[in-house]
This record gives sequence, structure tokens and C-alpha cells, in this order.
Amino acid sequence: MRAAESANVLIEARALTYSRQDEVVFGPIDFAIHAGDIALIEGDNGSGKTTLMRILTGMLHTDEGELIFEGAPYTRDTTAGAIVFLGHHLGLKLDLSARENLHVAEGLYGRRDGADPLGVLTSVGLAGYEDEPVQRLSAGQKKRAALARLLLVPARVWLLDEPYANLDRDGIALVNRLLGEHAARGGAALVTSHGAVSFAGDEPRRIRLHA
Amino acid sequence: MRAAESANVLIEARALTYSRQDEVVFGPIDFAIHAGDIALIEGDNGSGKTTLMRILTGMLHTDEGELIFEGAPYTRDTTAGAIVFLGHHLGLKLDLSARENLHVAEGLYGRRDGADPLGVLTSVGLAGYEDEPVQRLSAGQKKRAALARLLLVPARVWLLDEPYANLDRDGIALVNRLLGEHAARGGAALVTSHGAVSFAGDEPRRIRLHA
Amino acid sequence: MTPGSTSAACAALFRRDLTLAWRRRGDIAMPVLYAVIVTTLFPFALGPEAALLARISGGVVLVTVLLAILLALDSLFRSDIDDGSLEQLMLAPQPLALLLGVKILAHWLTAAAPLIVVAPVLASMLRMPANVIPALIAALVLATPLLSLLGAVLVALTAGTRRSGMLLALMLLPLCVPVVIFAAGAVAAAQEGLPWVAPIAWLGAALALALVLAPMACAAALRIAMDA
Amino acid sequence: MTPGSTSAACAALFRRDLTLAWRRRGDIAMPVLYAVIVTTLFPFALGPEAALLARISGGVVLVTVLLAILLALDSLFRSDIDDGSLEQLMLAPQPLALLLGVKILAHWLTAAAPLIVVAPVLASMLRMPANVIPALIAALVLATPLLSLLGAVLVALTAGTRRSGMLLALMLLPLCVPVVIFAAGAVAAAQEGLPWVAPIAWLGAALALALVLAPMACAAALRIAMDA
Amino acid sequence: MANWVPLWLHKLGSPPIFYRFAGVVRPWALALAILAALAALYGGLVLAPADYQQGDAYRIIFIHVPSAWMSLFIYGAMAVAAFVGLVWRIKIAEVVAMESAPIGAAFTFITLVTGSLWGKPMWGTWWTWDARLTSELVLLFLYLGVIGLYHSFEDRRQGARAASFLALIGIVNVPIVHFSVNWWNTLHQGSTVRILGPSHIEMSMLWPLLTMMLATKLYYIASLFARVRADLIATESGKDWVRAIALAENGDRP
Amino acid sequence: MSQFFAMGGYAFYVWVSFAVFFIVLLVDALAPLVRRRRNLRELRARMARSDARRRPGSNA
Ligand code: HEM
Ligand SMILES: Nc1ncnc2c1ncn2[C@@H]1O[C@H](COP(=O)(O)OP(=O)(O)OP(=O)(O)O)[C@@H](O)[C@H]1O
Ligand SMILES: Nc1ncnc2c1ncn2[C@@H]1O[C@H](COP(=O)(O)OP(=O)(O)OP(=O)(O)O)[C@@H](O)[C@H]1O
Ligand SMILES: [Mg+2]
Ligand SMILES: [Mg+2]
Repeated sequence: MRAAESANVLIEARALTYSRQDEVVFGPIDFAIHAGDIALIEGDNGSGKTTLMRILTGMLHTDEGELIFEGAPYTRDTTAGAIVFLGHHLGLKLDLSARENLHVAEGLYGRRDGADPLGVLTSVGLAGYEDEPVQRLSAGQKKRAALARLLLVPARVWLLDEPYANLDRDGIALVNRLLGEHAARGGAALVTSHGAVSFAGDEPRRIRLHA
Repeated sequence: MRAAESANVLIEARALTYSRQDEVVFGPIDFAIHAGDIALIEGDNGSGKTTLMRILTGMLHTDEGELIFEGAPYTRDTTAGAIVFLGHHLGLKLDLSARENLHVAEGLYGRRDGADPLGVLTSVGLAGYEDEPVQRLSAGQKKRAALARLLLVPARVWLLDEPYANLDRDGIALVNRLLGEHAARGGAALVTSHGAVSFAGDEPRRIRLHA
Repeated sequence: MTPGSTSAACAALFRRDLTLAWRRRGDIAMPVLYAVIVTTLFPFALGPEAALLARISGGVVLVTVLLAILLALDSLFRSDIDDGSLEQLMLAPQPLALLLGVKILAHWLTAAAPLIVVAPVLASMLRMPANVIPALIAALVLATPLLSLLGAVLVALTAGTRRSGMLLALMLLPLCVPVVIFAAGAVAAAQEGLPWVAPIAWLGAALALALVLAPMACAAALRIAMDA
Repeated sequence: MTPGSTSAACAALFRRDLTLAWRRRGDIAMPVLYAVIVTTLFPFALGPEAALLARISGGVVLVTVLLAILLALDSLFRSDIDDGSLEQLMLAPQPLALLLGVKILAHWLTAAAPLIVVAPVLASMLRMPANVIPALIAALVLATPLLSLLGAVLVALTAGTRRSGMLLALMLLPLCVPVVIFAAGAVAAAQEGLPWVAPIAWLGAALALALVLAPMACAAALRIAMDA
Repeated sequence: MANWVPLWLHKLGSPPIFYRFAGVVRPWALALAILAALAALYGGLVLAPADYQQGDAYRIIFIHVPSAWMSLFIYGAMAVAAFVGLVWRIKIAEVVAMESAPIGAAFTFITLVTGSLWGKPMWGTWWTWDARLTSELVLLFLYLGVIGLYHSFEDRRQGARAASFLALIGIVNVPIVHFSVNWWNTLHQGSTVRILGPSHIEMSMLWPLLTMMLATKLYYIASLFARVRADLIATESGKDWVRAIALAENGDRP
Repeated sequence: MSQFFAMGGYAFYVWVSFAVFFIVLLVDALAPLVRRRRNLRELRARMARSDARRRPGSNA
């Protein structure tokens, strides 16, 4: 814990633990995410990565340990609008086109300065597929459409659950580039992965479950 | 095409093409799978890997090109029992335990000589989880339970659509080991992957979509 | 950075839900067709005696409309849960109750409102006298949004489960009994030539209450149901 | 290698489906509860007059049971499709029609058979005279498997779509009109003290036919639905 | 003044302490319930004279009315526990609410069946769509809805919270259902039911009735505590105190 | 005595009522006891299994 930087801490966890039916899913963990950090949550299958992600979105609650957002307790009010989440389910409407999906996200979350739906679709490599119903995209193309949402909305913290799954080599490079740019802008991201493929930028922080 | 070995050919595709709404999904491809082959179907997101897999299971039909199974046309009668498929959906009943799921598979497909449900579960690393409802397993553990089915049933041809997704390093090594053993037994397998992680045994045959 | 305004969020969501309904406009017709078919079954099952049909027309139409709404309710959050959109909605920096209110409104417009249009036709097919029809329409105009709102709370509670719509029916029944009693009371009064304003007024009062409370209850229920 | 025998496959599948039903035994109770609830709604909507209720009891119980079966049918292949089990079933080296027949049998046992038990209770709550009950039971014993079989074919046809149970209702209801007519005919005859064997015999004949043809049609429909 | 009350409640909120407390109270409550029931049965079936209008059929009252009363009382208790559990996230309260529901449903069921069996000789029919009868049926549906919702969740605590919420919504319905006597059903049969006006009731009939009411209350406590204990074993299975119990009880049986 | 059991001609209604009362409550009383036993048994099995998981040789 770097005391000097503590003003800059976005998310801090102290002895965070989650138990399901009183069986500990992941042990007490401590970490601090600063602006500009990309943190990699590593762990084997079943080690609780997805569970931790859901806790960080605020959807899942745990009474054990402490979670702090910018010095305040981790509630809906303090985190509102600052967090965007990309999970196993991508949150895309299959009957809408990628562009329409982005319009909805823009309405709900607002828009980052300088971003626009068409631009972000191009930058994730979906130029030409903007008006195709998401239904007709392949697994990897859908993932890219979901990644475009991250670029559009102003949230500072990205929570990405296995963003690399289903992506080809280009796609993996794309995620890494997006993460790098986000960090450079002063954003922060938590990314789960089981370590087979992972963020390749500057040495990321690592949070290990099931040490 | 190795004429000498043609007696040994399990699956052969000649100018196989699939079009959806008159748009070609994957071009005319030719390949031949022999006993002992592990073929890697490579292609970017959206190149038609899943589509090809579904054609090879016999569930999806195409009128363009030819598909041959052991010299006979590719019909349900000729392929019956010889093919086992593991797709994006794993085909596990979430309310049953891994062991019960395997009993069902055994009833439907029969049992390979020398294999038994408990043994195969141990060899995919699920010892201790045999009687846990599959519901309670994590994404990677579920995948392992599905892989166990491959080991139990007598099918000679394995069709695996993205078997590496969601698996940790151990899991990937496990898939590669299972594939190697299967090939050594004289089985054949078709595996899709976008190349980020892939079969590491003897040089596999490669089938490229979207060259 | 431009944080989204609440009105923009509601508008975007409303447009999204209407667009989706339009893209699957076959589904809008479904509750209506269901009501038509169930109503049609009754003459087959009971015989075509006109007096009997007229006597039961009000009740049968009300029950049928209720069942159709019940079936449609299941889809209120289903697809949003399955594709992860609901989580996106819950993470948005807007009051969840308001967003859910917008969703319920869109759902009522697409699923329940067409039933109000078709109900008089069904009632006349069952030989309901013409002078009773206004009472039927008034009752439905108030009863259907009430059912949608009450149903939404219960659907939200079942959001985390993989259960069918049946559980929903079980949970909704105790809540809809009073609604049915008042609506049927209005229709029955009209059928006997009595004034039917009183039960309608009760329905209106209940609707006003539900409009305020149900979206908040719905949001609370959803947070409970998704907490796992 | 030991290829599985057909009987072993059927037994494994039958056991699997019964085990699954048992694990979620709450779901077995659901169609019954639904029928109870829908039946309960009618006295609320129509008023508690005993003579009227007795007059319509047969029709209401039949329609209600039909609706309950309809709702339950939706789950026949739903979960198997969602989790990929159906593909596994279709790739098994056994006659698909036979396997589907086993699935339909298991589904009928868990979803429809309990309805036959509860129907007499519901009918007497609606004041159906005791001497009519045997006719009702006979009609249901033949009509419910018939509906399950017909329904299974249609469910198979809609397997590839993401539609709600409504589409199913829509497709099934026209098919079940004849079933309802014969079943209601038997009950009505019994209510008037006339012999009710003839309509029951017709239902029996239809059931025999469906037992042979429906599983094959179901298999064909499923292959078509999955080919996309 | 007495701050030991909240302290005591707070302590009871701890699962292991409640488990032990329930284990101590349960046998006593059950024994007293059985004694009271036996006394009431003797008084009701043997000592009390036959009713001059209903003959011996009225004796059903000694189980019908206490059960009917319990069906309503338990719903109230469940709603209170549900509220406490939801607001203060007290685990024991959630468990109490959820384990009350099946007992309440059982009493509701008994009320319906015994009422029907009473109605057949008295009214000539075992069911009529009278407001009171119907509202009791709706109460059964409420209970079943709560139970069904609870069990439809994978996670027990989450199910308990959702079902508690439903129980609270449902209580809004209880007065509505109660007043439905006025809104619905012109054929109200209440007068038939009130052959025994409270003022007319004989002492020899009243005391068995009251004793049976006491018995059912005690039984509720006994059954509830047994259920809570069973439930805590499952939901607290990760805790050491439960594991200790599991291992200890294994030692008893070879 | 047989007069007592005859219940003035209402024997069926009275005795069935009492039987239902006691049978339902008996089932209600026994169910949690059985459930507690089963929960303990399952817990022991689960503990044994998780011991097996931790043992070296299996994965992890
Ligand atoms: C299925 C049929 C019946 C049901 C569901 C039923 C239900 C109930 C309920 C819920 C109560 C409790 C009311 C309260 O505490 O506020 C009650 C009380 C009572 N019932 Fe029934 N009942 C039925 C049939 C009968 C019959 C046939 C009789 C007698 C002819 C009867 C006699 C009574 C009496 C005397 C009371 C006590 C009334 C009082 O002091 O408030 N019930 N019943
Ligand atoms: N719905 C559930 N009910 C009960 N247990 C669950 C449930 N979901 C997950 N678990 C258990 O919780 C643990 C953590 O699961 P989680 O999904 O968080 O793992 P993960 O790290 O995301 O794994 P993966 O890499 O396989 O996705 C696992 O041991 C799993 O068995
Ligand atoms: N249901 C569908 N309807 C119409 N088009 C589809 C459908 N599913 C896939 N496609 C299109 O068919 C093409 C091939 O899809 P397929 O799913 O086979 O790709 P894939 O190689 O498996 O990709 P990925 O690696 O992303 O899983 C894609 O371009 C996609 O847009
Ligand atoms: Mg995960
Ligand atoms: Mg694919």
C-alpha cells in the first residue's frame, strides 16, 4: 500500500472475502487500484474471479471485509456512472444493430468527450457491420461490439470478465491496445484471465486468487 | 490427398461450401481426416468455424460440395455412434452431478472399453467433484466435466468447438494430452481455435478458413 | 465527459424497448391471439347456448385477458436477464425505479394495450350486450396497467431463478383476486343495469397507488433477486 | 468398445428425465397449482351462483387443464436446447423418434398425470355432480397424452426459435379444438345422463394413432428446426 | 430501562446460540403441546355435550377453529420475521420467516379440509364460494407462493430474502381479502357459520377450545424450532460449530 | 363406547377431520428431523470430499 498515493486510489479492498453457503469462495484479499492501473485478476477455474467481478459491480454483496470507492463506502451512489462492466453475458440486444446498442448505452451512461458510436465501432474493427443485427455476428464479433461500448461511455473503471475469451489474435491485441489507451487516459481496469493469454503492456498489477 | 492412405480416410470433404442467405460463409474447402489425425480448424472470428462444425455433426446441411464418411455419403446412418461433439453449449444437465451426466452419456452412446465414469472424471481433474451438481461448478470445471464425456464414449471422431476457451493453463494442457492419447488410440479429432492457444503435440493438420 | 441525463436515459430505454417490440412484432400479436383462441375454446367446451354465453361473457373475457397478461409478463425481464442487459441497466447512474417504470410502460403499451382493443370484440362474440361494453373497457383500462405493475414486482422477484411462468401465476393470483373482483363487479353491475362507477373508482385508486409504489418495489425486488 | 443398446439408452434417458423432475419437484406441482388457480378465478369473475358453476364446470376444467398442459409443454425441450443436451441426443446412435417418445412419456408422467388427479377435485369445487366425474376422468386420461403428443411435435417445430410459449399456444390450440369437443362432449353427455362412450372411443382412436405417428413427426420436426 | 432485552435478542441472533436455545426449548414446547392437546381432546370429545342443533358434528370446531386461527397468526409472525430479516439482515429472522411458511401452509390446509368436512353435513356441500372460505384458499396460495419462490433460488439466503419480500407484499393482501366479504358475494353464508355465537358458547365447550389453541401455539414453537435447527445445519455448514456437530453425531452411530 | 365412536351419525366427518389434523401435523413434525439428519449426512460427505480434494495427487 503506497501511502503517498492514497489520494489517487480509486478502489480499495481490505480483507475482502466472499462465502457462499458459508464456504469461502475466495480468501481475504487486499488490493488498491489507482488511476492508470490495469489490474489482472488471475486464478484457476473456479477460483472466484467472476464472483469478485460481480462484487465490484456492486451487484453482489459481501459482509466480510471492506470495499472502498474513492475513500467512500462502496455503494450505488458513490460508484454511479464511474463503473462499466463487461461480463460473460455481453449485454447486447441481439435484435438491434451494434450502432443501436451503442445509442442505448449512450443514453444510459452518457458519452465520453470526443467519442461517437461510429468511431468506436471502427476502432474495434467492426466497420461495415454497424447496421447488422448483432444476432448475425459471430461470437468474436459480438465481443468486439461489446468492447465498443467501453470506449463510448465516460466510466473511469472498466471491469472486464475474461475479455480475451472467444477472440482471435487480432482481437486480443485490440483488447490490449484499448486497455493501454484507457490507462494512459487515467482510467483504471480490472481484467480477469486464467493466464493463458493476458495483458501485454507495461507490467500490470496482479491480483491472485487461490494463491 | 494421399491416395495410398485413402482406405484409412475417416472424413473427407470435397469443395465443401456453406452459404447463408446466398452469402458464402466459408469458401470451397477440401480436407481429409485419417485415423490418428488431429486437425485444427483455424480462422478469425466469424470465419465459419462453428458453422463447419455443425455441418460435420450432420445437424446442418449444405448442398454445395461433398462430404464423405468412410467412403460412404455423410448421413446419420453412416456416422451413427462414430462422432461425438462438444460445442459452445456443453450438453450437461446442471441439476445432475458430473457422474450422473456421464451415466446418461453412457446409456446413449455406449462405453469405451476400459473406461468408467469415475476414472474419466479423475483423469480430467474433477476428483472430489463427482457428486457436486454441475450447477455449482465454475465455467472451467464445467468444461472439464464435458471433456470427461469424450473419454467415456466409444466414438472415434471428436468434434471440439473451441475446447480451450474458459480453461486455465492446466486445462489447456489437459485438452492437449487427451487429444494426443486419442490420436495414439487411432481416433481422430477436429478442433477449432483462433490460434491464440492450440494443440501442441505433433504437428497437427491445419484447416484454414478465410485463408 | 457528458454524463447522461435522466430524461435522455428514459427516452433511450423507451425507444429501445419499442424498437425491439417492433422488430419482433409477431410477438405483440401473441397475447391478442392467445386471448382470441382461449375465448373461442369456451363455446366449444360449453356448447353454443346464447343465454349462457352472454351470462359468462364478462367473466370469461376478464379471466382470459388476465391469463394473456400473465403469459406476456414472463418476457418483461427475461431477455434482458439472459443477455446481460439488465446488469447494464442496474449499473447505469440513473434511478433504477424510474428506468423500470419506463420498461413497464413500454411493456404495457406493447403487450396489454392491444388486449383492450380486442376485448370488446371477444365479448361481443360471446354475446355480451352492447350496453355493457363501456363498463368492460373502463374496467380493462384500469385493471391491465394495475396487473402489469403488480406483475412486474413479482417478475423481478423471480429474476434470479430459472423457473417457468407458473410460479409467477401462483404468486400473482392472490394479488389479482381483488382486481378481478372489482373489474367483474363493474361488468356485472352494468349487465344488471346498475351504476358501475364505484368499483371502477376503487380500481383507479389502486392504480394511482401502484403507479407510485410498484416501480420502487420492483427495483428493490430486482436488487434482491440479482444478489447472487 | 460397447455400443449402447437401444433399451439402455431409453432407460438412461427416462431415468434422467425423472431424476431431473424430482430434483425440481416444485416444478411438478406447478401445472397443478396453475390449474387450481385458474379454476379459482372463475367463481370470482362469474359470481358464486351454484347452478351456473355446475353448468360450466366441465368446460372450465377441460379448458384449464388444457392451458396448464400447454404451459408445461414449453419446458419439454427448452432446457435441453439451452444447454446443448438436445444436440447430444440427436447425435446418439439410437432412433431419435424412440428417444423422443421416452421424453414425451416422462414429461406426461410428471406434468400431465398430476392434473388428472386434481381435476376431479376442481370439478367438484365447481359443483360438478358426482356421477359426471368418471366421464371427466376418462376424457382426461385419453385427452392429456393426446395433447402431450401433439404438443411435442409443435414444440419441436418451434425449437430453433427464441419465441415464448405463446407461439406454441397459437399453433396448438387449433389442433386441440377437436380434442376439446370430444372431451367436452363426453362430459356433457354424462351431465345429461346419456351414454358417453362414443366420444371417449374417438379420443382413444386418436390417441392410438398419435402414439405411433407423433414421435416420428417430432423427430422430423426437430431435425428441421435444428438445421439452421 | 432494561437493556438486557436488546442484548438478549442480539445474542439470539447468533446462529449457534439460537441453535442451542431452540434445542433446549423444543422438547418442552412439544411435550406441553401434546399434554394440552390431550386435555383438550378429552374435554372436547368426551366431556362436552353434543350441540342441540348440530349434534356431534360440531366437535370439529376443536380443531377447525384453532387451525384457522393459527393459519392467520403464523402469517403475521412470518411477515414480522421477514421484515426484520430484510431490514436488519438478521439471518435467524430470515430462517424463521421461511420455516414458518410450511407450518402456516399446513394449518391452512387443515382448516380447509376440516371446514369442508364440517360443511358437508351442515351446509349440504363441502365447498362454496363464500368469502371466508375463498380467502382461506387464497391464503394457502400466498403460503405456497412464498415457499415456491424460496425454493426456486439456488442460493438459500437469496431465496429467503426474495420470499420475505413476497411475504411482505402479500400481507397487503390480507386485509383486502378480509374485506372482500363486503365487496363480493351477495350469497354470504357467514350467518350459517355463526350458529355458536361467542356469547352463547358453553363453558364446557369453551375451555377445550382455548386449550387446543394453546396446544397449537406451543406446537408451532416446537415445529418452528426443529425446522430452524435443520435449516441452520445446512446454511451454516461452513462454520466450525456445525462441523463439530456433524462429526459428533457421526460418533453416536457406527 | 361404540356410541362414542359413532359420533351421533357424524363419525366419518369428525374422525376424518381429526385424522387429517394429526396426520398433517405429524408429517410436519417429522420432516425437519429427517431433514436435519440428511443435512448432517450430506455435510459429512462434503467434508470428506473436500478433504479428498486437498490431498496431493489430485489437481490444484
Ligand atoms: C372449507 C370450509 C371452511 C373454511 C375454509 C373455514 C375457514 C375458517 C376461518 C379462516 C376461520 C377463522 C376466522 C377468524 O379467526 O377470523 C373460521 C372460523 C370458524 N369457522 Fe370455519 N371454515 C369453513 C367451514 C366451516 C363450517 C362448515 C363451519 C360450521 C358450520 C365453520 C365454523 C366456524 C366457526 C364457528 C368459526 C369460529 C368463528 C369465530 O368465532 O370467529 N367453518 N373458519
Ligand atoms: N451459482 C453458483 N452456486 C454455487 N456455487 C457456485 C455458483 N457459481 C459458482 N460457484 C462456485 O464458486 C466458485 C467460484 O466461481 P467463479 O465463477 O467465480 O469462478 P471463476 O474464477 O470465474 O472460474 P472460471 O475461470 O472457470 O470462470 C467455484 O468453485 C464454483 O464452484
Ligand atoms: N444465426 C446466424 N444467422 C446469420 N448469420 C450468422 C448466424 N450465426 C453466424 N452467422 C454468420 O456466419 C459467419 C460464421 O459464423 P461462425 O459462428 O461459424 O463463426 P466462427 O468462426 O465460429 O467465429 P468465432 O470464432 O467468433 O466463434 C459469421 O460471419 C456470422 O456473422
Ligand atoms: Mg468466470
Ligand atoms: Mg464459433
